[in-house]
Amino acid sequence: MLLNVTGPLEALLFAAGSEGLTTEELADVLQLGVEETRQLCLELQKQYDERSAGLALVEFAGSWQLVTRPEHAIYLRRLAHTPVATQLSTAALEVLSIVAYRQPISRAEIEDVRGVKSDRAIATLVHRRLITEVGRQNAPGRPILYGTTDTFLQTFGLRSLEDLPPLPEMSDVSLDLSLFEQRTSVPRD
Amino acid sequence: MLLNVTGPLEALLFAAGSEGLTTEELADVLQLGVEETRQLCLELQKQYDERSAGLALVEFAGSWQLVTRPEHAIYLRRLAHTPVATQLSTAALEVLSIVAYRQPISRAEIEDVRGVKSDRAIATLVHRRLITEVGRQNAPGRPILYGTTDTFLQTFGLRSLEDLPPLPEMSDVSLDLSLFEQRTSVPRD
Amino acid sequence: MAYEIVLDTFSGPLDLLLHLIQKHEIDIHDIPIALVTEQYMQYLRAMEELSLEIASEFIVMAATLLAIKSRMLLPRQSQQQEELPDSDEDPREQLVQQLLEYQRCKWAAARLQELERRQSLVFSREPMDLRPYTPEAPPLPEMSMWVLVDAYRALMRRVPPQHQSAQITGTVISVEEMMEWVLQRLQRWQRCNFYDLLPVDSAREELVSTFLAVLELVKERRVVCTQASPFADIEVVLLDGRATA
Repeated sequence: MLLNVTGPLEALLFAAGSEGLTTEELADVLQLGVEETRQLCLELQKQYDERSAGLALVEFAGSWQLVTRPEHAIYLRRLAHTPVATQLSTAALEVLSIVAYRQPISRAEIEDVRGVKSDRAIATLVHRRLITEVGRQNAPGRPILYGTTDTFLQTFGLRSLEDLPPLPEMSDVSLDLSLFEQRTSVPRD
Repeated sequence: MLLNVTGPLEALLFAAGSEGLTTEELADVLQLGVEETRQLCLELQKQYDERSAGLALVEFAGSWQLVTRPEHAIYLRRLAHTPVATQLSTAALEVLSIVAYRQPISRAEIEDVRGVKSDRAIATLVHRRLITEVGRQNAPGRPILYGTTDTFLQTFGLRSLEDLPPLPEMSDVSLDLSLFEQRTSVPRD
Repeated sequence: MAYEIVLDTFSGPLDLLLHLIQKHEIDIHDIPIALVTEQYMQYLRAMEELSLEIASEFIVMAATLLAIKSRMLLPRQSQQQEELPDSDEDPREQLVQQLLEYQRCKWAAARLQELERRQSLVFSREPMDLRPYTPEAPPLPEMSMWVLVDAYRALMRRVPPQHQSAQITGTVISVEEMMEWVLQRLQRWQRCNFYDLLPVDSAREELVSTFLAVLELVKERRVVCTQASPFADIEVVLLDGRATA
């Protein structure tokens, strides 16, 4: 009987990402009792352990979290090392320019400006230490606020953020269109 | 034999998240042949489908991605922070379908089919990165030609443009009219 | 009336026409143009009554329908001495082709909507932070800050200025207003060339409303139109109560 609900449980834990979910949160969403939910988590944990899964369910500080199994670390290390582009993609540059001019800014706000999901570009920029978490927004879910780093200043040859050229007024941008006519093919984000 | 490697594969796909990984990238990290890797992905896909898993393995725009199974959407929506997908207006969907099937295509040509001005709908689609400029028409004024993006494929769960449902013959469409009879109160665009 | 709910959901005149065709279970290849035109005009009038702005495309389509309707009537009118040169072609043909093509577009849009809906049921997760697995993020080569400024400007150009959503709408001249205008002129002139009725530098919309106004006045038997020969200028003649031609 419990088996029927490990599906939804797995889906929830997967989507929750690195924050994880507490037994209470899970119980609430699954509309089960707390003890029942705990049993279900242990059941899913056992399933992962029994088959040669890539994932494991762990409990950290009261939160259940899906993680990769330690024995697969070698593959993740290879993944982390593989595709290292020497250039930033257009998407990453766009996100970086938004963060530079509008920091501190949350992911949702960045996505609002761009009109597209930007988690991949943000992950790239964080990975390259061009942006970093500078605080949390006082809003539901306390979203991360991003700002630029010293690496950013170095990379772009700036002494400080005040060295960033002032932006034209919105209304001026259209007049300058021809200056920026050369378009690159837009990569996916 | 293949079974032993679905663990690492699952771990890799989990780590890549919404970014996804191409068969080639996976093959590289797993140190397997491309065809072997493809088979492995299909094997994992089958495993997910066979047990009542929470996850599914899908291929979008040439990348393999782990996602939650559609039947669990109801639980995921209950998680407070799940973003509400903003639906496209009827007008935007119409323009998008014209671009999808006839790319590259200019604004004037789009408006010819729809019989109505479409600049606003086009702007919305460009902003959401569902379509983009792919060139210029060799005609007076060198009008912009539009095409769909990878974001488009991803948004609609297509592996490639070839996955678009084939258009019916002109004379056959009337049979299907009832399908789009249910009009939503989507604002016009 | 039911119009209010429906009107706003038509994405254009072709959409409205298709709706009428379906509603009356009409064969798209043999459209009873008089009926469809009548229905179409009723919708436009309803829109006017509700003070909804009518996009110029709707008015252009009205003119097209009326033109087709009149061309289909032509051979039966005894005062016309001969048929138009291309009268062997069905005057509805072009419109039918357009409707069929648009129908395919709606079909595809419905499929996309379904795909979008299905896709909105699946959820992904953010990529894992792989930093623990890599000793050091590779440094980027130095870049000019202008790369950044260019990226921002290009972005601003792509992003529609949603917060300044002032809508610029053309002047909408109602057919009624134009009928008044036409009558006023004819009261002075009694008869005149159709083109003289048009305001100077008239926009497409004005031309169309003038055309519709004249057709409406013909229907109400307040003016008649005469044409000396095919393709000659059309003369509009005022009929007042005493002189019914």
